[in-house]
Amino acid sequence: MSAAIGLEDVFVRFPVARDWRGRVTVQAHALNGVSIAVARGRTLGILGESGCGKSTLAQVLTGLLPPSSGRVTGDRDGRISIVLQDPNSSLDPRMPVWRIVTEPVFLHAPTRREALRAMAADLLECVGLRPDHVDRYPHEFSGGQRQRIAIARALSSKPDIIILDEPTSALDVSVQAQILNLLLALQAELGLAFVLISHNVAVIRHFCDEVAVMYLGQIVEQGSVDTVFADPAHPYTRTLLDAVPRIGTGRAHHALDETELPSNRTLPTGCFFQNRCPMAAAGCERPQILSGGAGGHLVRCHRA
Amino acid sequence: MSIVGMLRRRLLFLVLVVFGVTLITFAVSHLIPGDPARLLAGDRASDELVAHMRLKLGLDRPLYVQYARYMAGLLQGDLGTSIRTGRPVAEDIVAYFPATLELVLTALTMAVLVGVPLGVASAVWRNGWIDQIARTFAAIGISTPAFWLGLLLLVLFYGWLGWFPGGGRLPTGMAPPPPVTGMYVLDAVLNLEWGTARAALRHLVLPAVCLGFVHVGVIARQIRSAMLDQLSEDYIRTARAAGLSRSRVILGHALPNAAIPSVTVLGLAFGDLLYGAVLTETIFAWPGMGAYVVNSIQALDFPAVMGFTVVVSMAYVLVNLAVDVTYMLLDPRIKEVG
Amino acid sequence: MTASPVLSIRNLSLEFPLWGGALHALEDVTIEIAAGEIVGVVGESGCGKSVTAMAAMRLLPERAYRVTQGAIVMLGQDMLTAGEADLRALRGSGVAMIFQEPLTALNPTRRIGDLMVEVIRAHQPIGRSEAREKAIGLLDSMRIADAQAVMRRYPFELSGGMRQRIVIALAFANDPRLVIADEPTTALDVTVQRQVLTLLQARARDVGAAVLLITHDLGVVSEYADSVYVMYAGKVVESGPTDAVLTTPRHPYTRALLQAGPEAVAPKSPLAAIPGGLPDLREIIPGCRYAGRCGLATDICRGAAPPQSQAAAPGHTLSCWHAEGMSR
Amino acid sequence: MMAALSRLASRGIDWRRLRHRIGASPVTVTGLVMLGIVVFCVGLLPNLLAQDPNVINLRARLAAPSWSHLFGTDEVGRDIFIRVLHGGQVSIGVALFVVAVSASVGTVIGGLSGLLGGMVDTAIMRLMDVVLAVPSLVLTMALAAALGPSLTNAVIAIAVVRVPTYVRLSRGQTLVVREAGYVMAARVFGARPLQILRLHVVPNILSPVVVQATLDVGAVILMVAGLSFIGLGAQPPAAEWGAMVSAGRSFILDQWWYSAFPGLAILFTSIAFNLLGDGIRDLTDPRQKGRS
Repeated sequence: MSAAIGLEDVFVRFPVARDWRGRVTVQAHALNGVSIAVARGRTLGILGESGCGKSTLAQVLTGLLPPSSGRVTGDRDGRISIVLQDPNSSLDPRMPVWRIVTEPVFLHAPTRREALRAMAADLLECVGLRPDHVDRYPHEFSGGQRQRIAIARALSSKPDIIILDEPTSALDVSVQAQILNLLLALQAELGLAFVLISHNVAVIRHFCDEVAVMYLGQIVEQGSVDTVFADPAHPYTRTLLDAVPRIGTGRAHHALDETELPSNRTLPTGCFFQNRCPMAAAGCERPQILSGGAGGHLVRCHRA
Repeated sequence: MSIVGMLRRRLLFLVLVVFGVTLITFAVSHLIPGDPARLLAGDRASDELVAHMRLKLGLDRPLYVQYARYMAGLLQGDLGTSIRTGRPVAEDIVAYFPATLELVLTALTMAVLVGVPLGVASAVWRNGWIDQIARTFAAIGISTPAFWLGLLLLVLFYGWLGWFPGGGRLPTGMAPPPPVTGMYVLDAVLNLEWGTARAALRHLVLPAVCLGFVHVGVIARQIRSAMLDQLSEDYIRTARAAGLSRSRVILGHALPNAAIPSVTVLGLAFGDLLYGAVLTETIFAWPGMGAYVVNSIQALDFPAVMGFTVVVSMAYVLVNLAVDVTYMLLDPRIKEVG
Repeated sequence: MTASPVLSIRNLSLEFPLWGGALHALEDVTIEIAAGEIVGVVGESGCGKSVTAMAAMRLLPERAYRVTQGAIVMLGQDMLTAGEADLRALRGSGVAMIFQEPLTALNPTRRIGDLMVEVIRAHQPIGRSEAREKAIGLLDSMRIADAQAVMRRYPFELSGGMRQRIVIALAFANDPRLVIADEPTTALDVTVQRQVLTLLQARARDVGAAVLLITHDLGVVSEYADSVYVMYAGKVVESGPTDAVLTTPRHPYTRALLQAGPEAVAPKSPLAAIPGGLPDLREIIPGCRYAGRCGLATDICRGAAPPQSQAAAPGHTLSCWHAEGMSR
Repeated sequence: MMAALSRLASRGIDWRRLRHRIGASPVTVTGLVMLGIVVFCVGLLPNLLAQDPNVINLRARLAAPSWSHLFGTDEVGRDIFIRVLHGGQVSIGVALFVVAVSASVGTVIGGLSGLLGGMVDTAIMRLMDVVLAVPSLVLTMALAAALGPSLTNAVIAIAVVRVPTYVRLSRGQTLVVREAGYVMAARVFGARPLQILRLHVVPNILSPVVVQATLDVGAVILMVAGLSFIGLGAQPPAAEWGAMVSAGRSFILDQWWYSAFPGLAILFTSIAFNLLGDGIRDLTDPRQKGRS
């Protein structure tokens, strides 16, 4: 299994404020040394909360954003595709479905209208929509159907890898189930690699082979879904998994966690999580490295 | 960005604007059909006299030298000499400016006092009868040619009814009040010359109404749109759910927030107001900068037109700078972001 | 339940007139909340849970909707006939509301302290400094460190979680007996969600206020609500004590909803998606509104609406023709 | 439910519904009717009547409005009604031309500027700021004065001055569209900036531009008339509304109709465009949605 795409020690910084001469005075540190590799036919989950850098990661993977330092490996030409979070904004309201779905094709090669419409009809069928809906416009579809259209568009360029950026977080749980089923079926049929970016623990656990947990632009824990979720080693992963409300566990009596996410303008020295960490102790003031245990289970914590 | 940072940036920009405006106008002036030297010397002047004039004005030099001279003068506040009046343009402008300011300020005040309540009512009772009336009124205001309205006002209130004088700032023969601000009504009041104040006010009414009327519509429209934006915001719902009264929510929460973007529009309207002043002054024989520039244009008095353009552009940039500073002071969110 | 309820919605049907028809948003909705109780209303988008809350507060745009039957009584006040003055007195003091978006729910140009003082003084005849003291006390109760400094802040200077805590503090400013929270944590991260809901729950228990917690998240309901109403397409399909409804669901929709989540099956195996989508609420639906997606649906389901509130167990009711025939 | 409502309301063009909504907006209807009258009077009537606007009739000088001369006559006996009809072709034609040119140039520049960002954007916007920093009519006056007074020069000057408005408008809209998911997706799929501009940006920013352009027609009619009034636009004896008001100025106290009727024509036409623009804005306004 060769890597379809990978990142090597990628950093991304944005200018946030400039002085009157245009010199950057404040920077946002969106990614702080991220390395990942996605193998063909496999699914990598990126799990994290807002501000962890997962959207920036998607932009780097798709080539929309060059890394400030570090390297993107793998052949990206025309073989990477994307499905975005918000099905309302990801489809151009003024285009008929057949143009939306075939956009990745006609952008590069002028193709006859009939050929494009036929292709669109096939793709719609492929994602479980009626092929005779090619002339409709996005507003005529429900949220779940629009997300199917977005998936059809992602497939049209015959990609090896699809970045799924929170593909179901705008959907109801019953519709989310439809979309996840569709994606799994497509992967089995076409041998696609996926990178699923999500804040939803349950979705990642269900959908992915491997997971990378991100916090403040760093991967704090990485490994196969089974090991990471069965035996979370990083205190942040534990906090996150513990915070997910569960059905049938009875009334909650939680101790209050009053901490706040640090700003990414000036990064903390030492471990990024130490100010919120229940296990913080001596040694946490030093920067932590992502180091390995058995079976490729990596953790960025000296106390793990 | 801090306020100081913005000020620095904008003052740099002011220099750029003056440079750009003078450059454009100067370059274009080369195409001017008339010969300023001949105009100044008069129709029957000898060729020698014209040549002498040309030498004196520096018109024989290459254009870039003329431009450099002009800019050097500008730095010292010298805008050249008017061909028509024979006096320094800067002096002329200083002399005519207060009259225009008096007119513009009065008109703007009237427009705000009528336009803001109209816009608020229009937004609050959206699509109701008051909204329809207010919008129609705004459309009429925006569509009225100021010069034509001025003529109608003259016919009606001067020609037929005789309620107001037909032009000028004071009756012929009446001495202006001792200058403090240069605005007659204010100066007369400051000097307790009530008769003069009354007369000056009577002269001010028609031009100010003419100029202000057009801007009632502009302001009402802006306030309506900004109010609609604010009224659809979530925080309005929070305020209502917290049991604050309707009037409190509208006037205490929505209106101040709607005023913030409206301030910017007011700054931009300053330019239109000046243009309106040019036409209004022409009609009411109001001795301000507008009348001055129209006369200068007709006399092909290029230094005067140029001086007027430069001064007005600078004033415009400064007014908008002041507006932006106000904006930053009013809206706490601006300080944070770049 | 013996004490008179703080909120009683009875057989409420509500529609939004549209051009050439109407959107039948709510039909025969009955929800009752006793003093001090935390009640969850759960359902997917389009089920009418937010409309119910907005209607109860009379916050829907007045001319945009029509109540065709039913009654809403809140703290003894008939909400459908209440005048502006009655509403103002009730809102904020008797009943408070928390909305989904903490980013936009606070006036961006008003300092936190000024807004809190304004809201407190709108309902209590006290002076400015006394109101400030009270506001600081409220912020303290929301475990906001350095309340004095936060009073001088603007909303944009605070994080989403912090803002939502302030919104909650504001909701409790005038000792309400009922707090309606409409998806209060949907816009927040799970770790922050826990902070916010824990604070809301603790504060409501402390002062004996009832909470109407509207959410799409069954997990949230399970952890924080005493009883729950499950809504689908404008109707309440099942209700009862939270544990009973979520561990022994009786309505096919509740069951399907519980099974659709990724937690319900082994990783990578197909999820039990509910086929199809919401019915078009602009049309008159003679039968059960869930019939089109229900695996158990028969002719009677499509022909007539099932009776409301059939008892399945004490306090556990549902609306389904097949209540008897369903296996546990 | 709110989401469902807004989905219902955000359907595309439903003509019956649109007609209903236009009908519910008296302002729009009024604007449309008024524009219809203008089009009939200025577009058709002059051809139907077939009278020369410049025919001099010294026996009927400065005649008051009557059935033979609806709007009266001027100082050389020309029929003011006929001249107003013909003048409209000049005024409205010029305004439409100016708006069409400045709107299309401005939209393309603004769209590209917003899409490309970076140095290109900065340079374009600074240039526009300089043009905007000069009050539009002052610049027009200066240009017209420098180029010499003529209608053509006034038209050029006004067109130049109107461009930055559209650049700003379309750039602002482009910055919004640029963040939309469909543009992001198109970039991932390898679309070039010009393709994005053509496929996604222009179609999606068109409606605010159309609204602005409609409102602008009224404003430009006023600008042209104003310039003609102070002698910088159309030159006598051309039948142009502003020039006619100006010519009537010396007779205003006794022969009020001379100035009044051309001015009324300006007012009427400008109101028509303003009401229509206002109406279109409200119909395409997202805030209106869900309230039908």
